[in-house]
Amino acid sequence: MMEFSEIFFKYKDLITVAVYGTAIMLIIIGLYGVLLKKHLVKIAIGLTIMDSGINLLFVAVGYIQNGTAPIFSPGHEGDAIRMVDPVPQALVLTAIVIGFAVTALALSLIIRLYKHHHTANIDQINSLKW
Amino acid sequence: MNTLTIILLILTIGAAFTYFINAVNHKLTAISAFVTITIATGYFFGLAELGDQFKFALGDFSMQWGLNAFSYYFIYIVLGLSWLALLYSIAYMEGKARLGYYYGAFLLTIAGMFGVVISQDFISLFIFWEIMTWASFLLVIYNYYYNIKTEGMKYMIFSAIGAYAMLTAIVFIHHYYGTFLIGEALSKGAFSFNQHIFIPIFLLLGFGIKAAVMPFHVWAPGAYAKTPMSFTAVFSGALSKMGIFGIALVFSTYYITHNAGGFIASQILAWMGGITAVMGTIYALIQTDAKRLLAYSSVAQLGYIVVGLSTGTKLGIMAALYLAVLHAAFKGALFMVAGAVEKQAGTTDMTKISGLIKRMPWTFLVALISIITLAGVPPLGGFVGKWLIYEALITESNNYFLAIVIFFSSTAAFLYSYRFLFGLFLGQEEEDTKDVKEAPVTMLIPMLMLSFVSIITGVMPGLVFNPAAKAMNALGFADTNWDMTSLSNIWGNTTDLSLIGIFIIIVFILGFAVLTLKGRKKTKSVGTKDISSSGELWKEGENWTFQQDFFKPFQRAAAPLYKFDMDKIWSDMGNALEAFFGFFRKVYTGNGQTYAIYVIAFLAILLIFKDYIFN
Amino acid sequence: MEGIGFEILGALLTTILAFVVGMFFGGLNRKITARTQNRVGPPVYQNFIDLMKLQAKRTNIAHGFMGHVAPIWIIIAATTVLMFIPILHDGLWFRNLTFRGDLIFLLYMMVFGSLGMALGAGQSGNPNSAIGVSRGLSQMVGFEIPFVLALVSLMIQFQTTSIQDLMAYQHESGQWIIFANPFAFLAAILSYLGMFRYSPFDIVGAPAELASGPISEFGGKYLGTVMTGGSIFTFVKLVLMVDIFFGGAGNFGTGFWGVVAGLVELVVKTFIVYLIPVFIGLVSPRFRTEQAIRFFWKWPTVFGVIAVLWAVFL
Amino acid sequence: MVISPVHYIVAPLLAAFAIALLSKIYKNAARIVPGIVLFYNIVISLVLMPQVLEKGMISEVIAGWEAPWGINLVLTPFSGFLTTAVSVIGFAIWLYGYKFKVRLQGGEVKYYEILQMMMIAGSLGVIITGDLFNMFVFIEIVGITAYSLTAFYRHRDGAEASFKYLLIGSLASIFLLMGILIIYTQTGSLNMAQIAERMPMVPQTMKVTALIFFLIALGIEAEMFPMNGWAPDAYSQAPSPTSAVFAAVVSVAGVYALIRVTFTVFDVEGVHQYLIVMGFVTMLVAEISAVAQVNLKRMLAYSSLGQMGLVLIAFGIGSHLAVFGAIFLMLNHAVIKALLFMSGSYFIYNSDDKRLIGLNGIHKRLPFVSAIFSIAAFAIIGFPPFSGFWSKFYILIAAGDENMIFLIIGILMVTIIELVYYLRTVARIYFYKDEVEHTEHKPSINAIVAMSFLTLFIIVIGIYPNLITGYLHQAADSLLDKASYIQHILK
Repeated sequence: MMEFSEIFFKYKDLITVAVYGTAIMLIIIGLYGVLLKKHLVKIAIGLTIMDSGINLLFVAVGYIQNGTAPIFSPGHEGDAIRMVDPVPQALVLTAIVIGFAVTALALSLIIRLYKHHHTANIDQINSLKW
Repeated sequence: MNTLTIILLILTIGAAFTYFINAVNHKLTAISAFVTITIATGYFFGLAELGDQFKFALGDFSMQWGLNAFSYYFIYIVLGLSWLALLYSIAYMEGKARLGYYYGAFLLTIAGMFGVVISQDFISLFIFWEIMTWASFLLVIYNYYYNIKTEGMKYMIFSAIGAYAMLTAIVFIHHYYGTFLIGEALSKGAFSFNQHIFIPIFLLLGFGIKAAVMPFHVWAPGAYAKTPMSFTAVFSGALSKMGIFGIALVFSTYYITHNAGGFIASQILAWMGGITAVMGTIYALIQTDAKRLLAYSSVAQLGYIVVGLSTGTKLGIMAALYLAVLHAAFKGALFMVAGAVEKQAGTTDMTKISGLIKRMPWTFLVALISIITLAGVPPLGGFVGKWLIYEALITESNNYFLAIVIFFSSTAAFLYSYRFLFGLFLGQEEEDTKDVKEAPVTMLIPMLMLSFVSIITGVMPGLVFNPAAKAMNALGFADTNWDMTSLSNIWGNTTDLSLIGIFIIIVFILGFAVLTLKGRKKTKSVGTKDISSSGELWKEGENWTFQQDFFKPFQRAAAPLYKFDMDKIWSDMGNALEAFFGFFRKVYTGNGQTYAIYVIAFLAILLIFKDYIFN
Repeated sequence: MEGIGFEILGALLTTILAFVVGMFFGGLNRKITARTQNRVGPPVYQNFIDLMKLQAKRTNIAHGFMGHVAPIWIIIAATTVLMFIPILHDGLWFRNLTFRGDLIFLLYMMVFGSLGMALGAGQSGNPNSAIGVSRGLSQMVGFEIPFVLALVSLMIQFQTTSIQDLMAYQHESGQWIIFANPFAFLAAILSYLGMFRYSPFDIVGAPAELASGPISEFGGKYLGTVMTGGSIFTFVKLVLMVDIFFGGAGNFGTGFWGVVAGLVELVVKTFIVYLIPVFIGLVSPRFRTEQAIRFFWKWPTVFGVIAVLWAVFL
Repeated sequence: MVISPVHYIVAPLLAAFAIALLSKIYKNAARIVPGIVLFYNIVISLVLMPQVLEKGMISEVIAGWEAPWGINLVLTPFSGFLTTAVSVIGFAIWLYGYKFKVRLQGGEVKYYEILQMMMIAGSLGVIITGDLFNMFVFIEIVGITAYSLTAFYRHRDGAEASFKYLLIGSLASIFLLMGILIIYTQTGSLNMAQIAERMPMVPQTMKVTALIFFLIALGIEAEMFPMNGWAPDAYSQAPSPTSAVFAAVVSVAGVYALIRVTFTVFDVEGVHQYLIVMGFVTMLVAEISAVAQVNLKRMLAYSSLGQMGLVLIAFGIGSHLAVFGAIFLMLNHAVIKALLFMSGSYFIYNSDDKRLIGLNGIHKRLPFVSAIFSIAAFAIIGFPPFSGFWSKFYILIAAGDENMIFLIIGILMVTIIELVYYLRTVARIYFYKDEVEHTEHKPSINAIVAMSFLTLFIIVIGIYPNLITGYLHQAADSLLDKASYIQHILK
């Protein structure tokens, strides 16, 4: 029965790769959804996926091997060197909030568009052009 | 406070005041405009003297206005003609709509022209140039209020092209010579064709468009013909001379240092002027509307002036300056005649009216004198200009064939000259023009004054030569003494005008006396219906005046010349451009996803080629 | 022999001479025409008789001011040009105002008359007159071009714009300019055909179709004056031709008999030149206007251009 | 109480919430509060600008954390100039729209005002912040409010335009985050000054990649081709005062962000050529598309894209005179385009449809507004004696000093295209016959005051530019003087 940290040390490179890879994959999937899907909701979903990909990337960058939470607690002053960088996490929180707001707005717009045009296919919603 | 600034203030404030007074009372509008120009003119000729200067700084640039002999010469044209034209407008514009608009724009145009002439740095030159342009644009669209699309657009776009060519040149003068002052740039040789040739080229483009030189003349006929005649007198008489002013300025370097590049450029411009003259003439003589006829003829006359300037010889420049004044005189008078006919008879379409000579004798007299001057027939002033041009081309700068081209154009000018007189004043007197009255006296006075200029210059051209010679000094020519009454070329052949004039007058008086006194009672004056009609009997309502296709034979003979229609070429070009734009803007497909794809594609391109782009 | 009185006397004599000679040439023209058509024809002084008849007419018709002025206008033009053309090459007799005007002035002065004629004809309101004027002006644009080319070539060749200098050159060198620059002569003489308005270039008068065109409304003293002016003008044109190309007249000194001999020489030369348009007129039908213009713009112009090049390069 | 730059942002944000509460008590609060707040912003400028111009710049640290650790707001002459302009024009727009929103369909005034205030607050924040991520946040605030305002009118195609805007905008935010991430990994800081200080150590490829992400993201905000497909739709669908705010405030903020990042944060040379080329392409395509427009507001939108392109060109040239001209042009464009949208919306309001045909002969009904519109049109083309001429003239001189003749010719040719369509519009207003009868809506007095104020500005500056050239010179200097920016913030 090994401790979590030991497992982690065993596979840390693998995990790092996995995390970064996942983030990149998420962004690419999101892009695919935004660029090639015709349904408005799918496009919105693509956007959110891209968002979460970016956020994941942020966290992954901020993380340092075998780090602890960036909290100064009595008795663990020595951990200061092992603290993960708090800034990206703060940023990510903000970004998540913004992303949420944008998504909500997008969905409401989609509803109105659907009422207005009776379709959710972006190719048919181009009454404003040239 | 400086004289020039005061005059500019008078004109601009007067324009604003006139515009707003119109709301109060239509009668006052004309009065206030006329008073304004009178004050300005009087103030100028009373108080301004050569060498006045006014310097100030605007933005980061130092500006400078001033008065030298050269600009003084052109101010004669601008203020003098404008004064007469405004006096004429009082009666001509009576009862028309939008008087404030008209007079305000008129005064603003005058202010612009005045500013162009007095400005000694390029920035104020450009600013006044633009003010002049769009103020005159307002007047071009005044009459044909609801179809600006055609003429107004053409005028504005060509003017803009010219102005921006000028601006480019100005910017590069600042780049290469580090100054905006015209005098300084001149002394540094900014206009020399051997270094940075595109500077003078662009300047010439800018000024040449205003002077309606081929192939940029297409705006002119329409603009001249559609403007109220009272302004067209100034438009073709004074405003187009601003282009001449500029061309002379640009060439002034070449005049002093006859360098090779300048020679080529001047030759090209001279030939363009010659072609302009021919084109204007042959299109003038097929017109049936007197106004359009005069408009084309103006284009042709400006062609002569450009030719004279481009020769760059003593007689040539003198010819150009002389014709500048004379063209202002006779063409102003002719446009005023057309305006008078339009006001009294309702139209200037020569196929509709004829035989006005008995109704409007004074107008006819003015028309006759001005036409003789235009045709360049002795003993009136026009001949002097023609003589100068030919002597310049033949004896001084060996442009023999250009001389022939000019001669062709001025011989063909007889055709439309006669067409104008015949179409409006001669021929059958019709019923519908029976009750046409002579033009009001306030319209006759300016016309007669202008035709007096044509007469007096015929016998004493020195009146114009002397200020023109001063102007040439300002351009850098050594002072050349000009005889008051006789012309002489460099081969020493002279022509004594006073003698000719006196002789002709004597013979005329004698012959007229003889012919009239001898059997006055034996002469029976009859109407124009009473003619030998080879057996045909004249019936009520028939018009026997020969008006349609007056010069058809000439047209057939000169058919190849008429094939070349610059106007169509330009309009085709414009339409093609517009079609291209309409096609190109489809890049904005209304599809949001496409825009997203643009973004990503652009990102990808940048990322791939980043080493090439950002290094 | 100096003084203003002398000048005026010379002027009057010149005018009378021109008038008489012109009228006689007109009569000779009619005579020759008749003879070639196997008619007896009128006497050579017929024109004088016509003139007297016209002047003696009891009533004259005028259609207005311009119609009234036009005849004088023509006389002015004719006499003015005459005054500026040297009759004899030496400066004293009949020199009138010749030292005061040059060729370009003459060119423009020569169209002065036709302008007045056109105005007079125009006011009459007769369609024929208007058509005639339109044709005449168009034809003028035709023949002026080669004529000017010829004159310009001479100006270039002899570096002068004055007729007197040209005559002096011929007198001194003894070589007529017709030999010095033959192409100029060709261009000039061909354009003269148009200037004389005999067929094939009689499209202005065009008796059969236009009722003699511009002058169709002139009668009585007006027509007489027009005829007078016309005959003076004929002489003027001929003298100009002779002066420029045939060495002028008056090569027998300045004595009285020398002058008389000079005048005789002048008349002979002018008559010879006059015969050219006359004979060409006899044998040719009438052109249409555009044909005429085209004609002048073809060969005569080519000759003129050659003449100019000749003058420039030789 | 001591006035500090932070009030620029705080005041409108507070106002946004205050409106929500106060309008429960007093109906008209929603109308009055924004005016007060914007006026307060003007006061702030009046108090702060002298200090800024005297000291060079003033920076404000938030919550006591000194830079580079804390977020700091920087007020340089450049940004101060822009904040002042934004406040003044915002106030004018508020004054103009005071009565306008009475007849807002499908939305209460208070929502409109809240969004408007937040949008202005965000723009001001973008301009004065000294921290990259903070800039991102403000840009997002502007974005979200702008999306909602674009879709404000239910009965138009607002939703469609808004969705396009949102789509592109969120792509922009993602790339912006990407860029920030790269920069952060390389320099370990988010403070612009510190990043600029450490930038030389960053490896070239990373630097350029980050720069590219920034260029794309901020280029979308600055309406650069080909990322500006959303702009015409948004401009033409938003309520007219909002269109004015877009043109006068939002686009200015976007350009400011782009310029601040490229000039101060990064030190890549090639970006200048990039700006010139893309700016010219933007200008060309925009004006070409504007020629054939049948919809007034859409035409104006394309026109402002063109102006933005010219601004970018001028910044790309990068000499002192060019930057001077660019800032001058930003100011002119803000004023003139706001004016055009203001008067244009009255045309639309009077002519039953947004299309240009509705403008035929409208001057008979709206003489004053027509005159204003014509003056503004002439000014934006660059006719003397209006202020538009000077900015263009300075830019051209700067280009000439860099010996870019083809750029100058290109700019002037595009100007001729611009001239054509503006002239056509003015011609419609004055010289065409209108067939149909319309209901008359005379402009209200407050709108007249606002418009004539801005018109007066145009004319006065046009006749006597010396009034502002001094400030502009300082602004240009402060933008180009990177070193003093860094050392002033990092002490």
